[in-house]
Amino acid sequence: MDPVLEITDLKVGVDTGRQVQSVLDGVSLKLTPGKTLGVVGESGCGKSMTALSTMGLLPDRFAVSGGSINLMGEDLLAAKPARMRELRGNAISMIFQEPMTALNPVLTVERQIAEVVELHQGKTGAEAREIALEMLRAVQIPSPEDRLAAYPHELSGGMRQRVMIAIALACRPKVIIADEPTTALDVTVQAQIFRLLRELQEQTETAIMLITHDLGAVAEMADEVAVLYAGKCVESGPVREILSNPSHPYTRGLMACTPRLRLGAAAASAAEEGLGEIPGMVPPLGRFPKACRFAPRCALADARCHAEAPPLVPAGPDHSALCWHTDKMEQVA
Amino acid sequence: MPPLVKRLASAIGLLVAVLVLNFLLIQMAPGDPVEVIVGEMGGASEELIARLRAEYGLDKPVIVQLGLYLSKVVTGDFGYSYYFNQPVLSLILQRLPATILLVVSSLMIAVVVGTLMGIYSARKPKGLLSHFVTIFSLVGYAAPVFWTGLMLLILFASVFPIFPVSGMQNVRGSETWIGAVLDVLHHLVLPSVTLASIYIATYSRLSRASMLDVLGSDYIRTARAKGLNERRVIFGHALRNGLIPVVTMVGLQFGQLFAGAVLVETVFNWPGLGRLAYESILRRDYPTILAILFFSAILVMVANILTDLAYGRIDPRIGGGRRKPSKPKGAAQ
Amino acid sequence: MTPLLDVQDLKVHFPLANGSTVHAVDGVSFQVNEGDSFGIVGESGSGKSTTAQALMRLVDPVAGSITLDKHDLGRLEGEALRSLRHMLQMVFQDPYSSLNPWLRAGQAVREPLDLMGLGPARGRDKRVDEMFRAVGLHPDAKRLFPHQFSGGQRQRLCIARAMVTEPRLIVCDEPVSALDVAIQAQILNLLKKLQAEKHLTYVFISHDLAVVQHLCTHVAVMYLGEFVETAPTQELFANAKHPYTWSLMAAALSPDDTTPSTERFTVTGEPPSPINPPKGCRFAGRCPFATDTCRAEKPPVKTFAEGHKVACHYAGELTPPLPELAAHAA
Amino acid sequence: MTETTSARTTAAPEATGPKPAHPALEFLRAFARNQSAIIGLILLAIVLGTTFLGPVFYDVDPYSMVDMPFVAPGGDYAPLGTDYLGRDMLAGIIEGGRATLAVGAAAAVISVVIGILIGSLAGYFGGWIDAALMKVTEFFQILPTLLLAMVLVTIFGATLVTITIAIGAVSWPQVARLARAEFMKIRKLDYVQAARTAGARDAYLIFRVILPAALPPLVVAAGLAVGAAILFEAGMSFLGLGDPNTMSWGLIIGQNRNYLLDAWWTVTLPGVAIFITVLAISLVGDGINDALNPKLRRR
Repeated sequence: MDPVLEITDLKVGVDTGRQVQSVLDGVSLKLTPGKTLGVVGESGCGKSMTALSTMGLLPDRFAVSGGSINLMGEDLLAAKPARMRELRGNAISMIFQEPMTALNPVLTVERQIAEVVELHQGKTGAEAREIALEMLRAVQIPSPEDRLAAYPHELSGGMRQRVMIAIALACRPKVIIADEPTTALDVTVQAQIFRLLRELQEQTETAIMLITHDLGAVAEMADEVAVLYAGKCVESGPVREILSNPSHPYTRGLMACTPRLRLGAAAASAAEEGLGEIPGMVPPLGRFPKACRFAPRCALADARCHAEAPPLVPAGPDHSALCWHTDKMEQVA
Repeated sequence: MPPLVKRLASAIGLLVAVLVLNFLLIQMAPGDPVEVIVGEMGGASEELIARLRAEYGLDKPVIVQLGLYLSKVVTGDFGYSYYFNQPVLSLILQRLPATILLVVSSLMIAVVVGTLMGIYSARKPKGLLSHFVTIFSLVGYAAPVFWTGLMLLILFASVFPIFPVSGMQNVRGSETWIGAVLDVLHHLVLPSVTLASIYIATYSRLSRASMLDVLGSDYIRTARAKGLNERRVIFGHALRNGLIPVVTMVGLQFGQLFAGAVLVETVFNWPGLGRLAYESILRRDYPTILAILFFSAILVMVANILTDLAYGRIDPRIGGGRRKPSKPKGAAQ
Repeated sequence: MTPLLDVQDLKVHFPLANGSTVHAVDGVSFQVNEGDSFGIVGESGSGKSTTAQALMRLVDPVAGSITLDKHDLGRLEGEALRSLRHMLQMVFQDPYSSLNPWLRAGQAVREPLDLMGLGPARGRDKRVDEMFRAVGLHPDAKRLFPHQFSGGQRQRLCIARAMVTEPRLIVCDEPVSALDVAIQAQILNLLKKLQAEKHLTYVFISHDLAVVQHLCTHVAVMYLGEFVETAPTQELFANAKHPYTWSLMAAALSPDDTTPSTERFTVTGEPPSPINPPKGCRFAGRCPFATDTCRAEKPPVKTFAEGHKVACHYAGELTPPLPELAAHAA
Repeated sequence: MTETTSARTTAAPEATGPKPAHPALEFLRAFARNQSAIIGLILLAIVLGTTFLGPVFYDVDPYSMVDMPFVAPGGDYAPLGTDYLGRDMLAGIIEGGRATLAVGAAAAVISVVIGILIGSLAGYFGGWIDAALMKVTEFFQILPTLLLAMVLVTIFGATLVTITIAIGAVSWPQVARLARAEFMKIRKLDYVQAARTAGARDAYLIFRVILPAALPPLVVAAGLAVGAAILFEAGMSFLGLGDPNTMSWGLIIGQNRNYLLDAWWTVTLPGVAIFITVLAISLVGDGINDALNPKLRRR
């Protein structure tokens, strides 16, 4: 299956007035139809910038400085603004994190869904209204007829996120980028949204880029994983492979930091189980270490790690990591 | 709709409070009507003064006088103006239309021109017009309104005599009804532009800041992610949200407009309540002054209620939103 | 032994402009012993934060009692309440709004001592240095301003401020929810270390079951203003008996989870608004096991082994829909 | 977990500690970089200089005749020409500035003090106090300010003091609304709740915690209030309701109003003085405002 979206060696910089600091430093990702790629990492490591560059919505003073973003054979970085507008919401659409503020408070749900089909598929009033209703049913919103005329402030967080998904899916896009879609939702609602996304993906063969900081969400939704740290992709591969045998100290550290539920018989041993830590914090923009960017926080770091940037080393089937010591993983907690 | 009834009740309450304030101000004013009459008659006997005082109820306790005053006001009797020797109410009703015409026309100019300038400069913050708007809004705001009026008067009286600089109609008057209207409008140009000049500045700054704020919000990013071009984003999504603070400002600032009207009417001797207030102040004609205060409070009250209704139309979160009464299950948390 | 904190039938209601009232906390009772950490877990709208605010008397309860070490905090007012403030302190959720931007870090940590006049003035700076070291910050950082610290470091400052008056109880309202997972782990470990070293007692509010299991000795699951299940931590996670607790457990995502969500136990809908809570069991609307009795009558609180309380008509009679729990129950 | 980018952080303080960056210093640095604010400051300095140091350099009695009336600027006796009584315009403008600025500043102080007092109490305590105080604010806001001030002045006499109090008494609602909004917003912030749980009394919270945080926007409002009060005083004096025997810019314009067609400078020049003063004040006010919330500044 050749990929529907291929990002190769993407570089993004921000002009802080004094000089241009690199935000993304050569990130490469692949999205295949009907599959979900989990892009995971802490805040400030460039996850959202990858998404916004793909959509061509980088905030002012941020700019792409290299690499290519190929959507079904077309390089989006070279596309003219008018062409990009044709693709946005049509071939590639996006879901955002804050359902409370992502919908226009003064327009009805119907208007906000119908708008995108009117724009891209030339549908008129009645047809667009029909599609909006159909989409509300597809995202399993209770009593969809009532919701068409509703305003966002009358809906709960979960329902608003479903409307966002309805908007994103209305034109049958090839790719959906979901930027932390459930972070602001309660855990029971989060499970419902992930289940909905999985079901919709099976029906529509849409490729999903799921951006999250939560490894649990990756285990739940993703088929492939890319771990970002300080603007670089430090590890990527199939989800089972990465979660069972993480081959980069940062990924291992994240796994150790995430508290897990121990149910039933396992509950007894939960008390003694300590929580792993990654000392220090993500380096601020402009102060990325020169060689391996994780070296200052890494237990395995030696002279070479601080001097020379690590190569991309294979660590399993279709699984690679950016580290000099992928073989010494057991020594990390 | 209970909120409207509540709004009216509080409005009436405020107006009664204005009447009580008026009554107190009359009590505090040096001298009372009887003295004014006696003064006009060049002295009167003790016995006559006592009778006059009784006739005006000045010998009764204050509360009774207040009751008397309120009852008279309710029947439309605001007292008698000695200088203009006619009942105050008819005097007010003669001059009211001129002031309403002036205030409403300048408000419209200020809001429309100001908002358009604000929106346009918000779209291109770095553009030439944006700087022009900032400079113009500072200038408009800093110049005293009567001085702007005088400067326009000099300009259009001697240099370009294309607009009348005084009064509301030509001395000759005109035969046809249309001619009369055009004549008034011709006279209206300078006064309303002068009064509008300060508020164009206020509304352009306000709408510029509000649009910049709205353009930075999440739902605008969603609109762009849908593939809408900049024009649709501005007029389809941003404008309506950006206008909300402008409508609120109209309600709050209507009172100030009257203050400006007093000055502008005096400069262009526009026969409105403002000019009447100036003349009656010079002649210490208290009943007229206080009646003007009362009527302008009524106009401001009407303006506030109208802006509240407009506010409800624009922002569904306030105006009860939906047309259909059905409340959705599991409403917003 | 008598508990350090004893809360009986606590109720907090907020009147709304349109005349209806929000039943944020509707009759909650629990005890916390010295040295324990009592976790309260629930979704938004459950009233867990309001409970914390009521304990700290930042909101006034309409009913019930809050007894801390024989003082009835619920009733006290003015100076009497203020003089007890040193006994309980609070750590807030958002590190970016819980430090006064105009106070240097040292001044912020020292402020409670000055406000309550605790200890001689000279000794206070020494105490502040001790607090800085206890939370892993260098005392030299005392002169810096809040905007010069990261989220994790600010949360350490808040913990230092909460401990400076040697309180008997520290209420933590979702202290790690606004932090990244790596920083969250540092703060959780810090809280655990401090509890052991300084015999602290916590009331810990969170929406994350795994965090509560890791840090707390006892857990209460809260739904729409009421406790639906309370138990010592190990007992709760080994033998959970309330359907809502099951739904939280099933919905929790963990990295080494293999069962895809489509087969897992999930509940539909979202918590109804606390403005007019339904009569009978408040979870009935979403509970797959609900019957007419559930919708009609308020469920009784049944007590099981080790003080494990469950507010459900069918508590103990239902087989848990989670494989690990079902296996353990058999 | 919301994505909290902490780009501003320094390296861990454990390392060689960085210097403390006092928020006030950050503010001054931001203010200094804003040219329009600096221009405003310079203009303000010029205005204050001419009005208060003027008589030292240009010692002419503004009340006595120096030449024929209506002599155009550039004459040998009066560089800026003479008014309808043949008095020196330049001396008049210098003298008038003092009264205008004094009344403007004093009236602004009154309106800001009343406004902050009412706004802070309403915003902090809420409940019925808030409802009552807001009713009073709303009452004042529906009355046209100039009309009410005119009535007060006619009743209590047109002296500098009564005018100042009248202007102050009618223009506080705007500041009250702003103070109330700020207090309501800040009162809910965690660090105020934290101070309360750390044993702070209401007075400490109001004056030592909330007021300093609310100060920045209030300082901007105070600046604008001075500008508004100057325009207000000018309007009153123009209408002849000011203090008849103290010269102020508005009074000069009012007195010469009827001769504006043949002596334009008698009306234009004092107006320019008012314009420059108010412009300078609002430029400085904008500068303070932009320096306070950086997101606006970067736009």
